[in-house]
Amino acid sequence: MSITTGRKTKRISFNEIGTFLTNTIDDGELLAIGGLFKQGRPLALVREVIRQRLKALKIISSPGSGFDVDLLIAAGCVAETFLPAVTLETQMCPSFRRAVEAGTITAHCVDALSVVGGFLAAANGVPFQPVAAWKGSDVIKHNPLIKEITCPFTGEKLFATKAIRPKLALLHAQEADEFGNIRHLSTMTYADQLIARSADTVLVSVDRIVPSEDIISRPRETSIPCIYVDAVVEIPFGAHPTGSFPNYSIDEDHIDAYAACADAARKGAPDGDRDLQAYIKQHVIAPTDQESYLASVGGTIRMDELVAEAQAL
Amino acid sequence: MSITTGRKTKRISFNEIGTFLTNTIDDGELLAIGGLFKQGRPLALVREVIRQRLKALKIISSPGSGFDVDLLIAAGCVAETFLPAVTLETQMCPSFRRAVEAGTITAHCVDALSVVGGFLAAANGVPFQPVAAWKGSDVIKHNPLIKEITCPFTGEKLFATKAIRPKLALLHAQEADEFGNIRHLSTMTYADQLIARSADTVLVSVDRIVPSEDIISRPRETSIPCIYVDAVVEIPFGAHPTGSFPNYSIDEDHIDAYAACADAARKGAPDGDRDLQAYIKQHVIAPTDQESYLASVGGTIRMDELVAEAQAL
Amino acid sequence: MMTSSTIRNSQDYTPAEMQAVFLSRDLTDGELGAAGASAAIPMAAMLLARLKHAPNLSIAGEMFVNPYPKQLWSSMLDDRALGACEAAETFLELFAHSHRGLDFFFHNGMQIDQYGNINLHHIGGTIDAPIMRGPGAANISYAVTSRRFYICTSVHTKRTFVPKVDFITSPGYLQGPESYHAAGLKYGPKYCVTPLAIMDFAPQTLRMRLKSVHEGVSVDDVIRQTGFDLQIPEHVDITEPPTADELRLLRDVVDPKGLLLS
Amino acid sequence: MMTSSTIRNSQDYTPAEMQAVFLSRDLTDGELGAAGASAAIPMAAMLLARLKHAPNLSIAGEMFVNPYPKQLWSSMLDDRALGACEAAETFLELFAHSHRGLDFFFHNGMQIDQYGNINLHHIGGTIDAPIMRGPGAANISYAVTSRRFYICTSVHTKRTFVPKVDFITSPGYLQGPESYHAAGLKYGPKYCVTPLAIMDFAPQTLRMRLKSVHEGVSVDDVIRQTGFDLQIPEHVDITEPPTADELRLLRDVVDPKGLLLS
Repeated sequence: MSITTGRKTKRISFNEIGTFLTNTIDDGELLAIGGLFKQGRPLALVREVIRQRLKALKIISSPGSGFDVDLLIAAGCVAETFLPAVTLETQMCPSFRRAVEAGTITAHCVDALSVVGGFLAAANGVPFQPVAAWKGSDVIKHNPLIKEITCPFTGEKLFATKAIRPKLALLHAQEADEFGNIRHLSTMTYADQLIARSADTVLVSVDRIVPSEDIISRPRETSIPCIYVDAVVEIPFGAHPTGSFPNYSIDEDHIDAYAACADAARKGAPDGDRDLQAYIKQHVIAPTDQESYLASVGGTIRMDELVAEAQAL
Repeated sequence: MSITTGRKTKRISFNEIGTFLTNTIDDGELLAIGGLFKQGRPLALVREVIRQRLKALKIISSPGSGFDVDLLIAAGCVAETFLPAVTLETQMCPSFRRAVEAGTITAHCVDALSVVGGFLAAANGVPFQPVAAWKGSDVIKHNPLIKEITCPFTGEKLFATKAIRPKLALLHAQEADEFGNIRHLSTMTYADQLIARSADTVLVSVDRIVPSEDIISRPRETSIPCIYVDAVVEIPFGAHPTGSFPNYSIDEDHIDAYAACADAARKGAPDGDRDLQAYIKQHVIAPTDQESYLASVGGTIRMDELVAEAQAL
Repeated sequence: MMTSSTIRNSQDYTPAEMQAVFLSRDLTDGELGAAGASAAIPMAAMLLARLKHAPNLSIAGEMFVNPYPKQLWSSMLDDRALGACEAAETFLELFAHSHRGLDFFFHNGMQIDQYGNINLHHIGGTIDAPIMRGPGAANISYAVTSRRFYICTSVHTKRTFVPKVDFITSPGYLQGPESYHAAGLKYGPKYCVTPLAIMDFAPQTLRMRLKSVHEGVSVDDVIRQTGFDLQIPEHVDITEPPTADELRLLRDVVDPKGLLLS
Repeated sequence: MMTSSTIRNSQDYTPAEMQAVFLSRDLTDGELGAAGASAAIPMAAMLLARLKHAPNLSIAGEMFVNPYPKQLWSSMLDDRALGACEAAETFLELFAHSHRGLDFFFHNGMQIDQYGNINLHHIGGTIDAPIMRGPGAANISYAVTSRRFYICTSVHTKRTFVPKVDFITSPGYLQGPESYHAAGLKYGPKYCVTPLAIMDFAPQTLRMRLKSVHEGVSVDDVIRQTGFDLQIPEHVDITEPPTADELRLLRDVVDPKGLLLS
């Protein structure tokens, strides 16, 4: 029984991303970003957020974030973060550090369970999630998302973490059909499903659109069903410079070059700010399609290397 | 990197099931049963529960249950049920109905969200799960698993449902490796993962043991990781007469024949009780291995039909 | 109970087909809905709506997303009945759907009362000492959180349609407007669809009201088979029979084995 | 900071290898543990233990179960570093693991104090107006719920080993027995493992105490690099160096690219 006749596509083109963003999130609202650390981050979508000059955003993510958040801060899009860890793993995030130290953004003190518990509560449609695993840390003294609560069965004191409902979630996955059924081929799906189920609107970039028949042939592999997805866009290497396994690996060289540039700016090096803004101009503002972006970061030769690295794992 | 050398197997033989059961659950304790309605129910394990003469059990399950619960009640193993729906779908469960009406078992008044929420809380390691979706039903007036609670953020009144930690969970899946990594091939995995994560001890029957390399080659398809599983046993047609898709379909004829027999007993038909006990003797007590059980229910000819029905879907 | 002899054109379509067709017309493109177990007529209605006028209707909330069954089965909540689908979910997602609600759901009951309350727990006695114990219900939440639900039953008799259910498994309009609002309920049953007729609920009283009778059924037939004082408006329509196109899609595509014919 | 010239037999093994080998010996067969991000040494320790004496050691709690990496990476929390594994989990399961606890976990910090408290948030100023803002920590719960944890750092200096951390990201023994018990804590750090030495915690005071120094390191070296009054027992062992078999497994199987050598 084939009943896709007449069904509306959720696929949008790269050129439509900007309008989709400005239609679904305003300055000052809560934006969620999928992926984890240096993989599965929707960088092509994040760059469009910068090009649309969205301002004063509140940013939340799966508990581990880094490059994209730092770039958004460097570009002046962020007012507040609700991010447990902000790191490039082998080094700190320069623009995050600089902005928090200068007091130009507010980095709320949260941890993994407050963020994941908040997504979980929102996804489940309840106002809070109980958490019993916090003791002794200063994080819980400053965490704005939590309150004490008493278990009505045991009488024990524990915490409630508040439901988190982002205005918009940006995610990246490897495959989807045009109706918005998402499939992660990466071993890790991070918090992407939870974020999709908790956000008001969900936009997903994928490496490849596949036929709906392919999705239906393996339904248990659909990681996010279409009912949680509002739009899907095919962007080859859309996660670059983060990785999209098993398709392409992490471009550590690009991330390191960015970090060196942003760290020089943080340290007040001569031309530091100019060089950082030149990075943003060259790799974010100027390339208004993915082809010109890829050309700006090493083109086919570099992408082939990242594909080969992923295949060798 | 292969590091399975020296690793202990979790595989047990059919003959070891009885000892495993008596070592892990006592009379009067809480037993959880996986699957849903007429599929994926661990019937071979349930029959061993009866053969071991376990008594006064409290039974919980995914929210939809039927044949196995009715059989356990007919065999006199059950004192209390925490089961939202007990039905054969096209007809009621005769022994359940009879026992509740006679007052010989207590059928607690619970629903899907109290059971799933209770498993979820236990799986998450918190003492309760908030539920906000109950209003107007008499079920919540009689549900022993719930209490009122106030949201510390919104002030709204809602419910807390208590963590449920079964002493033992019996599950059925299609494949596993000998280290207890479980793979459901059925589209539906029911509440099996939640039950596995909430129970003290977990025993899983599978249609087929596969090599560990096969599990490792597709890790996203492992439905229950080995860390939640204590023992695994290969039992061909171990879910019969319920289905184990896509391997074999539901034996509706067998279930109907049982139901007719149990319903005659319920109605007090002449020889009704004798016939029901004869069913139990013939299909549960007498067959002490799976081969003789299968011979008692139609043998290879009938199993081939059920395999063919599943393949035709 | 409905018998085939009361249908004028019994050769044309069955009461079950009429029920499925009526329900399908009331489902809107883009909505999200589900049916529970033992729900061949609701599943037929959803599948027919997708084929006919609602290609973007999503079926989800019972652990699978957008099934493509090859035929109808009397149970519609197992792999057999599912055929294929676009995504698998678990009870974890069902927990979430139950809170966030669907656009529509379907219910059935051992007893249905004049306010659309549904009983699947017991008849006579008490819940702890029942004369007759029913199966209970897996999920009582969709009646509360879904924007609307349909009562769909294949039995229309005085035993089923009672003035007041012995136990409210899933709430309809409780004991009318006051109790309904006091309980904090926001939604409720839209139509009650039986082999004889379609009922709705009077906006002021929230009591069940005859809307239309199926071809060959008289208003008196319905009154006779209903155990409470059914509201009868001045004008009662005949339920619009299935069109040739609806019957063709239903029989050729949705229900090729004729489950609703038998 | 440790330099290679302080190692007598630097040609034999590196401090990082010593740390991995020491940690591996303390992991018991059948235990369940995990390391976070940026955890090459802990991952090497777990993999070596599985090869050497703990084939039933399970690695889970960070969204994958039992990884089989082909080599070590400086990050150990992505597909690249994972290689293959037996099952994938998500943050949903991490939420559960964080409550139910592991047998062991590993922590690192910008500051580590004499009670084993760890700071990854800020140095100087306040959390709202820090002089230096650190990365924060993804998961602070394993320090509380895991039966024990190890502090494993590649930096042993007075800047890192401070009397009192400016901010407690993950609690060790807080300000000693009274505050530790008052906070309801039950577990804590077992060893602090650095390129210079192994420290444990004195049972009475819960203060950090030197246990052994690595080959070529003197007690005075350790004291000089530690910014608080490290407890020094009468007898300080030399850390048992890696055996030939341990080094062979580490280099041939666990770390064939020599990440711990550089």
